[in-house]
Amino acid sequence: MKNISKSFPGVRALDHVNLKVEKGEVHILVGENGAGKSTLIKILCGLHTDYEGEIVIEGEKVSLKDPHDALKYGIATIHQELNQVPTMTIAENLFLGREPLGRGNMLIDDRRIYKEAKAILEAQGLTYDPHMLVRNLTVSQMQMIEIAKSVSQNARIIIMDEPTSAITDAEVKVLFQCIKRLKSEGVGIIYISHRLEEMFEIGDKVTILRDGQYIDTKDVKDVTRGDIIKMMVGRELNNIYPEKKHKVTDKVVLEVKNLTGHKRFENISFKLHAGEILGLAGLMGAGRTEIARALFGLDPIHSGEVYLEGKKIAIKNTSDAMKHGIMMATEDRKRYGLVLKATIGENIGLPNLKQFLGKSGFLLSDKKEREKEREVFDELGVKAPSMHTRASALSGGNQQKVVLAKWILANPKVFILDEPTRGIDVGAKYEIYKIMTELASKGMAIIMISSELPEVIGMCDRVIVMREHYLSGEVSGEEINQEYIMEFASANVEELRKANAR
Amino acid sequence: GGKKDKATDAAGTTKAAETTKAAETTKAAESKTESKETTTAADSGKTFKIGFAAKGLSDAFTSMEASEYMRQAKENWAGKLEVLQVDCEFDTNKQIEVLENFIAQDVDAIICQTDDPEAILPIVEECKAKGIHFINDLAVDCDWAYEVESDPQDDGELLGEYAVKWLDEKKIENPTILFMQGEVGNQHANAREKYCKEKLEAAGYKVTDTNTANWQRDEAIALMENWCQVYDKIDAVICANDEMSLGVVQVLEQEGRLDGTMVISVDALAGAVKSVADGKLTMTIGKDIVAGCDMSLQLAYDLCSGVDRSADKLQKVPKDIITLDDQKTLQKWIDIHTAAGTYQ
Amino acid sequence: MNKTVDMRANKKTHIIQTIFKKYMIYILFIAIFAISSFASPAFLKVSNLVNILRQTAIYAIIAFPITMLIISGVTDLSPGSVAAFTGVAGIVAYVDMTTKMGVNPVLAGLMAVAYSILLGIIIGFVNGIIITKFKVPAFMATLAMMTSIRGAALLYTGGNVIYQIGDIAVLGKGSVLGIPIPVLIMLILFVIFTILLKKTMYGRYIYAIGGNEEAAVASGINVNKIRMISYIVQGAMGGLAGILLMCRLNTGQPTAGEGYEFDAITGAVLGGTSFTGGEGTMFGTLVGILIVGMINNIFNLLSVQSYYHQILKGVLIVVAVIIDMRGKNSKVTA
Amino acid sequence: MNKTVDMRANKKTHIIQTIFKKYMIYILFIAIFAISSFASPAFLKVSNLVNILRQTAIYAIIAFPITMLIISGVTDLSPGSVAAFTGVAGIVAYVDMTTKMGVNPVLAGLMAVAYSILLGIIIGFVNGIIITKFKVPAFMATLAMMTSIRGAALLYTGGNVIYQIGDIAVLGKGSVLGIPIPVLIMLILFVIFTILLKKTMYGRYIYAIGGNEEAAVASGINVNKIRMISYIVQGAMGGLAGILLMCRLNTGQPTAGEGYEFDAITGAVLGGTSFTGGEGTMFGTLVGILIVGMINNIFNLLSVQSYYHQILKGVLIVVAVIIDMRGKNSKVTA
Ligand SMILES: Nc1ncnc2c1ncn2[C@@H]1O[C@H](COP(=O)(O)OP(=O)(O)OP(=O)(O)O)[C@@H](O)[C@H]1O
Ligand SMILES: Nc1ncnc2c1ncn2[C@@H]1O[C@H](COP(=O)(O)OP(=O)(O)OP(=O)(O)O)[C@@H](O)[C@H]1O
Ligand SMILES: [Mg+2]
Ligand SMILES: [Mg+2]
Repeated sequence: MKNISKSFPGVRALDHVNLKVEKGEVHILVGENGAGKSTLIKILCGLHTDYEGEIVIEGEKVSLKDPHDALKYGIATIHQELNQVPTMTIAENLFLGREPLGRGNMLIDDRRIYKEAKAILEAQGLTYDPHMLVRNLTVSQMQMIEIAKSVSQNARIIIMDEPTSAITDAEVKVLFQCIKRLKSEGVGIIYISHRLEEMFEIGDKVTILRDGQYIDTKDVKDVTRGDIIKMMVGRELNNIYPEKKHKVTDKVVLEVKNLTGHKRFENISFKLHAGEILGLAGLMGAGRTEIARALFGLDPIHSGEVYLEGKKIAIKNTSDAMKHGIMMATEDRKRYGLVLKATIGENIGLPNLKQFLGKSGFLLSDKKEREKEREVFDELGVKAPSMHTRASALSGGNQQKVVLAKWILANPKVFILDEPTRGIDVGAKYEIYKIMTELASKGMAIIMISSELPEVIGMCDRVIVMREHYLSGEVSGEEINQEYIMEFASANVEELRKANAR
Repeated sequence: GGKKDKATDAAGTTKAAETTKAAETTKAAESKTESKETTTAADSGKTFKIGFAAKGLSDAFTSMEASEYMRQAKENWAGKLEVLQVDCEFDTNKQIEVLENFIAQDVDAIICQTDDPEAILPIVEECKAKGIHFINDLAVDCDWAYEVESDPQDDGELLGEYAVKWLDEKKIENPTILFMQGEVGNQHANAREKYCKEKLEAAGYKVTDTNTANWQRDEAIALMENWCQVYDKIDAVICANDEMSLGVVQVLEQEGRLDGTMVISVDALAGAVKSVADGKLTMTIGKDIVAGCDMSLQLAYDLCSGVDRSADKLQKVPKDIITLDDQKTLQKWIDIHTAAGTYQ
Repeated sequence: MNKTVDMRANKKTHIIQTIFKKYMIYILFIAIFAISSFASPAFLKVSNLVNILRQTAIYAIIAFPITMLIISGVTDLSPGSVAAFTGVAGIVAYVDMTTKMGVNPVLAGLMAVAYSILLGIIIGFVNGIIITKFKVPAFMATLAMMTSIRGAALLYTGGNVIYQIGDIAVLGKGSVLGIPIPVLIMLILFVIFTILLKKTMYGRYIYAIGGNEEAAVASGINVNKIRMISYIVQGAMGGLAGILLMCRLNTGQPTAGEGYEFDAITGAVLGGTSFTGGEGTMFGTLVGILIVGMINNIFNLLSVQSYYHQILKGVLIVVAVIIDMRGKNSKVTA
Repeated sequence: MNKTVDMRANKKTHIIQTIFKKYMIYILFIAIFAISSFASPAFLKVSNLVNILRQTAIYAIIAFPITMLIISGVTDLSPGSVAAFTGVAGIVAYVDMTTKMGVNPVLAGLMAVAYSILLGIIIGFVNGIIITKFKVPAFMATLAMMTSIRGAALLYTGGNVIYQIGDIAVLGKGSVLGIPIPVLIMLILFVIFTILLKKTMYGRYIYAIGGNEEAAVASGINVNKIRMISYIVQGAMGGLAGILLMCRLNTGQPTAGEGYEFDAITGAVLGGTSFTGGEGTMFGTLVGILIVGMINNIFNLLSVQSYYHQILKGVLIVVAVIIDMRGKNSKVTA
């Protein structure tokens, strides 16, 4: 790809960017949120057609009209946003757009689809039934299907836009093995990730983008983590985690007793103090999100009690939870976090409208609204032309900041953050961590759910660990380290079940 | 073209056309056409603007009447009357809107195929205040309005009377009488049903089953098909309009049950007249729209030119009973439709 | 250098385009107004303009709440039938009160209006329950309600028309300070709905729900409650429109109001309310409704044959929506 | 221990529930069938059952393609009007060919059918263009088309009904091996549409687009092309339904077919086609259409007064959809 430029209304997303991928090479693409990585690969896979510059594949200059075209040239893509049809089966999804036809070239050969789908899944070490509806899969399972699909397309180039942001370590290993095999088969791979350590594990070359500008392409061997960050962010970043300014108090803000939800978690009890950052760790699918959703009123609670500042409370829906000061930034920001059509200001205001009511107590005051929204907008340093920019035009990191901003303005007593840094670049991560410690130092009680152990270790005062619907252990202070957490996270399920059945 | 010839024909025999016999009404109407010539002579030659609120142009009968108005206006009244035709789409509220718009346009007179006489009453009052002449086809409770009336009560009664006569003649034990309603809630549908049934009941007949096909032929076909399943013997089917009765005839014919069954209805559409001529439909009631339109337009012209017509506050449009037995009337209607180009 | 200039020019045309798109519907309104003025001398007369307002008032009263429903991502096909049922019931109540019970006409009138609105609220409540609790798609639920309530209206009067409705008809025919009462009511409602939509929490939630229902839930909004309120408001306005319609008709007609919902929806969409939800304004709806009203009016004034009228109306709607939609959204919507 | 058992039992009831939900509509069908058989002795007569099929055939012909549209996430409100226009045009063509040009009736009949279908295709094409190229919401585009094409049908005949349509009427009235021709055509189309939807790429893409349009695009599916085809197919079926309708009516009626789209949509939705897109089957639609047909039939046989008929029809639709929807989906849909 040579001299690629692309503008969105009001934004120059790419400005003369070059990218050259060779056979059998894993080319890493890095850059801050909004640097233009996804835009670049959307051009390469035929989703954006109005761009400047040229694309050359094996010496042939091509113009890609649509994704179908791109597939014809052997370009397969794993998109950042999951692209599955939930109402169709796994096999139907795997062959979508390239269904094999039976005799007469008229009718789809479904027998072949299911047979081959099984083989494709097995090749990736997946044991799902290809007849299963994708709707019933978890996010990480869907991601694995997406990977299996692109791998099975016999592509010359495979683009992977943050493929590991939603899968577990075990699955990452499977993926990396697969990448190595593809590499040996001469397939070129473009790999986008904010997890810089992955770059050193599988990358050959790395291209850095910053604010739509092409910075450089280097051999992975020749660079250090620090170099990359400097090129990405434009300045040095010495610390990964901010200093802990906050102090855990004795005041118990939230206490959960024997909480059981429908199917996903059982018999959960823990306490949360003012000024504390409590980590909730565990492998994917352990049921962490479900606990958080139940506390926030998104899912029903089956049994058990919740005490807030010593008083027993009932949470039937999200507005109940909000009234009590329990709030949550969900893990899927596009789906639950933002109204993409609405402006940044409107999104920030959404849970806080009561604060903007004027003297009448009925009508909203524009002035109040603008002032209060502006405050958090500035405080978090959202990078956007104005507060009137639509949320859909923001990059992932900035969207995440908007989500945080709206909850910060709502001033929760208990703030639950589910995967707050998923898909966030290193620079923005640091800022989010800083915001978290600041909030804690003001006495807020925070629960942080994260699948990235380093950040759990780096940020939390105390960590509780889940294993298959049960709480399997708790670590605090010096004990917070990888070994302990992993031990609890992979505890014996049978024993846990017995212990809880008592 | 054909109509014109007939008009001259009729002119020759005008003097004889004095009786109120239905068969003669066309000629009666044309006799007025002649008297029109005299009034025109006395007039300044001014063109009057007439608003014509057509009840609905998507129904065979009402649109037939509307096009008769426009045809006569063009052929007989060119230079004297300018008729603005607007469709009220069978919606009373639309009709009110249309009439309001006529008033805003300062028309000289309004001719209205009335949807609901009481609903337009305030408009008539307004016309009175503004001096806009108002001619309509149902009885409006206001002394300002002139009626060239075609009362649905008459239709209902004629249907009932004919049915009673037919049933009396046939002397059937416990006859199965089916009544197919028009769109329930509609003035004409309700009146036709009510007064027909009154006549039947007065004569001791009971309607076996009543249901609606909403004026529509497709619904009539389905309903009749279903009735055929329920009733092994069907003696009479009375329909609120021709569209439905034609559907009924079609089903009965297909089932081989048309012979000896009375099917009657209202409108005298071309298809219905043909069906009568073919011996299928037993009877249809024809409102003499040629005469009716002429009466209305003449009245409108006279009122606009200041002629005193206060004696004619209420004129009835003659109605014909069209059956195979009365060849003369039948031929008259075949002629009417042939002239209009709708008879095939 | 060259490039910067390019980009600036780009941005400028972009802004012009955006403004053009945003105000297109108003430009269209003015264009139709201007053309109509030339086409018919009667058009610009005050009495004719008042006519247009009077003729659109009832549609607007239905269209205001429907705008909110569409913004929040749902719809309602029942308002026309609801107006018929509630209107007839209100009229019957009025006639009974004044003739049989001897209630003072003014009081009886107020009570009749309240009764119609109350019935509308109950129907809206049932719609809301079916849609929020039983999760029946709004299109189907309200389509079924449209059928059922029409049947109920006919049943209520035994298929007959109610005559001699008495003095309550003044609500449809009377004027205050030269403004017809329905127009006055419509204008008041316009102000109320504008405030409701723009200045209250309820209105904000409407937008949020239409923009992203799940995100709205996750922001602590009780979506079902807001939807219930919306359907209840729609029902209430259906009731108000119903009694006004009957007063205008000077009779209680159980068959009245057919298809009014489509004209109301058309007005809302012409006015820029997005079928994908999350976008729309009351002012846009008012303008949209007036456009439909103007088109009907000028076609009447010019005595355009209704067949052409129908054909042109469809074409105009599509053209107006195309002009309004261009570039707004790139996804095909239902 | 206790808990594992619990969960298993839970799973079992869950499966039963799922099956129950999945086949609910068929259970409902059987229930209505059984009740009707008891309620009226005429119901079970072969001739009556043939009647039901004959009366539903035309609705089904419209409902099959509409099912595909709804699965793919859009809709069409114009088929009723399209049937009127194309049917009338086809009849006029037939009459002209046989009476004026002396074409052999069989040939003329085939040509008339082809002509109706062709006109339908053109209208479908226009719908498709408006929706895919100009991004007008399908509801609005087809609502406008419904209005315009109805006007065109009326204009075509000058508002008159075409009588004496000749032998082509056999298409509506005739039978082959005791099966009415419209029913035969419907059954053939049922097979074709089932194969189209389940066994061809086109059908697969219909599901994909309705399930997740963006995913479909990313998989290289030309969404606009598929949508265009769907609307063209809908138009073609509108044309076929139109000429069959006129043959059944034995006349060319420009006002015929009003509201047929709503019955077709109702049938599809009753049969489990999801308004959120991505789900539905032809068999379900057939069953849904037959349910509506049976209800109409039994109400006639029992001579239920039309008001009650309307009220009950609405209620039944809602109940059927509720039964069918329970637990299927938890989001409120438009
Ligand atoms: N549809 C769009 N409309 C307007 N602007 C857009 C659109 N998509 C992307 N942008 C803008 O283009 C720029 C590049 O976005 P892109 O999604 O390519 O970033 P990215 O590098 O993939 O970021 P992330 O790491 O968060 O995924 C951003 O400034 C973004 O705001
Ligand atoms: N839609 C669904 N249908 C059926 N089972 C589901 C669904 N979603 C999740 N599950 C199951 O529920 C459990 C918890 O799911 P989930 O992956 O969301 O857990 P989690 O602990 O929140 O993980 P993470 O936060 O890392 O995503 C898993 O066993 C998963 O298989
Ligand atoms: Mg990206
Ligand atoms: Mg989770």
